[in-house]
Amino acid sequence: MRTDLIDLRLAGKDLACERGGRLVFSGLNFSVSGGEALVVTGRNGAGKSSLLRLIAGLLRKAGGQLGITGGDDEATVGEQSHYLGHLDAVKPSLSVGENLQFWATYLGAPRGAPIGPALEAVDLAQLSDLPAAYLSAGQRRRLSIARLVAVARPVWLLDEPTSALDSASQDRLAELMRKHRASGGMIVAAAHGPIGLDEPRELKLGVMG
Amino acid sequence: MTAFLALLLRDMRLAMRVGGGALMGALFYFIMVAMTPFAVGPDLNLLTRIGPAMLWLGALLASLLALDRLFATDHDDGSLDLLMMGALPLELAVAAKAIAHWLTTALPLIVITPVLGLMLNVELSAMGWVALTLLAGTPALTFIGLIGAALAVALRRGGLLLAVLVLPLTIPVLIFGVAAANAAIVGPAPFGPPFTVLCALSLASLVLGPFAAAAALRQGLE
Amino acid sequence: MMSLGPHANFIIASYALTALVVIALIGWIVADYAAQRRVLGDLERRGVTRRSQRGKDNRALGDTP
Amino acid sequence: MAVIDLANPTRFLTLVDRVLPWLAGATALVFAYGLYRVAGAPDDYQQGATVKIMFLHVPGAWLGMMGWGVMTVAALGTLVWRHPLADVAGKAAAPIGAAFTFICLVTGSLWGRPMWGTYWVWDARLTSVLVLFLLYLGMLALYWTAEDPNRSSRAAAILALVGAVNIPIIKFSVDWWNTLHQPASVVRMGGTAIDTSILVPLLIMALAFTLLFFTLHFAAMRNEILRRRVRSMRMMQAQHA
Repeated sequence: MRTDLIDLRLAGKDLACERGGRLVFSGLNFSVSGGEALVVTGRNGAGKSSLLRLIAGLLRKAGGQLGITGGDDEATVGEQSHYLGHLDAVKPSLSVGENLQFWATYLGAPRGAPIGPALEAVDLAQLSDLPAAYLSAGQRRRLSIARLVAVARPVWLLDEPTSALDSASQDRLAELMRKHRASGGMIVAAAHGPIGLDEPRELKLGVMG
Repeated sequence: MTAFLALLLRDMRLAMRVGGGALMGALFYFIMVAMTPFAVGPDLNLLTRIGPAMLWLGALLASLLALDRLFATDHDDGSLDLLMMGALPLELAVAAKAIAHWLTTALPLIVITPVLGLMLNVELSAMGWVALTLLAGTPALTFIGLIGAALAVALRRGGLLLAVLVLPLTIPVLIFGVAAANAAIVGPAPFGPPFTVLCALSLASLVLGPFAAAAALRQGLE
Repeated sequence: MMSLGPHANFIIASYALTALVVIALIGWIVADYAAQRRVLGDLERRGVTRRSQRGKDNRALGDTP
Repeated sequence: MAVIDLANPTRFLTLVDRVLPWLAGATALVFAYGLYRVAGAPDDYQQGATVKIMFLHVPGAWLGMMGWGVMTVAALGTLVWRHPLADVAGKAAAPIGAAFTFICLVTGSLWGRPMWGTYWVWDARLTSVLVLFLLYLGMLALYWTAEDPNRSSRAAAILALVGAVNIPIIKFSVDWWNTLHQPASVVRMGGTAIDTSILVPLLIMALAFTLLFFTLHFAAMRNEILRRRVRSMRMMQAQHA
């Protein structure tokens, strides 16, 4: 258990986001502490994905402050977060294992840490040698999720994480999220329906404008 | 540093697997140079005179056109997002990709240069010198082209835009590259000065390219 | 021993290079064959079958009630 | 009956397994005899002993062209009859044809050095072979770019047919271009009438090369069938994981 992460707090204050000259949202406040989950809801175009990308550092904020306290002071919020977007970042010509190994190394898994357990966690262990080109959409998604397990980062940013997953895989994801929170991690997820989180807090976008 | 190496090796592996672009640059270069005599005629004396220039032009176009997809594929499948979220500074990540690209695209091109030299009636010993100028000059092409590749992704446009943006920037490399090659083959000007400038251009773009490319990618965030 | 004249080097080089190309080609084909066989064996050991085989098995089962 | 049997890749594999050793043996025998006859062949009055290079160069050119011919027939098989083995045959022929074309180019260049004083002259015949080689490289690049045989087979078939239609046009253009810039008369490749003392070894070598081509082609087809089998098995593996 990484109880030291319990003191973590991810907070945004007065955040604004602009895309293509259009103000998506402004004056947005939120905060998540270690062990908590925040589900971002709202109609299409309300800025759910934009908020996640903004937290990940993949979108410049048009105003406000965003910060993480209690973690690694040297690292940016993005460097302490996992981002699971609509795209899986899987290279078809690399094998399943090679794909995961690369992201594990690149995103900062401890040197020499095996990827087997992470593949096991998403039930892809026996496909480790298979080129990723053969994977179905759901399997690619699972390979993408394995990344979150292989590298420990306190914040998980999940954009519609259950899309393309069958019910067994959804259950597995719910279990992984539960473990992550139990060890003090945080989850910010964008979703239209329930994604298997216990007692999430909700942030509704697109109501103040 | 492990992240840098991991990215470098991944990109090289991708280039060499099926569907990768390794050797495609060398192939383009070969075809491009082989077409020259059809345009200017098979007169061997003429070919000897323009040989280094044709080789350099071919190398220039081959290494730039091959750069087109350098960031685009990573952008399209979401990898670029994750590359930005690593602890490795984006400048270094970009440099790793460029080095991998140079190793898989430009290096094969330099290796086949002596063969092409034979076809343009340039002496084998002289070809060594031309290959040397390419070895010194192509890093500049790759790292300048890197900026164009990043801009192309930021602007969501590919193809010829890259060449249009970048070709004018490569003029100094072309000038000193061909000058050094010609000095080595026909003289009478000394080989040293243009070759030194060429090396300096490569070193400068080695530093400048990743910073400009990373800045372009950050600008393109959306 | 036959005499190859003043250009013996070029003649020998021609035959040597041709032999080299042919040997490389044979080597590639043999290595490729071994590699495919290895992967096939590996997959079969894991119990993976092809669709056509599966179809045959099903048919066999259907034919003998 | 036999043709229908061959359409089945599994039957084809057993056929290849049975035929390949014989074919390889025949190739080796004919090569040995051919090389023996080549050693005994007289020098050319103009080229001297370098005529011995012709015994490699000319069959290389023939087989290079035949390789494209095989690919053309295979392309028709793919597009018109949708024969399951046609694309396999076409794909297997490409690298082999390219290799023979390469042999033709290299030996031509080595022949040119003593004859012309330079490794490469933009001679009409040699240049045509070079263009053929470039076409082969394009074909290999196409196969290299798309792994999925369903996607690459028709594209490759169309490229093979376009190439086959274009080769005579290219040949004509290159000849015309060459006469336009006719350099001072030099020894032309294979230009003079051939004496039987040279023609017979040449034909034997051509036969040896042809046998070699088909041996390699059959083996490469077998590899390709196995590769596709691996592919479909991997697809099943992913599906049932």
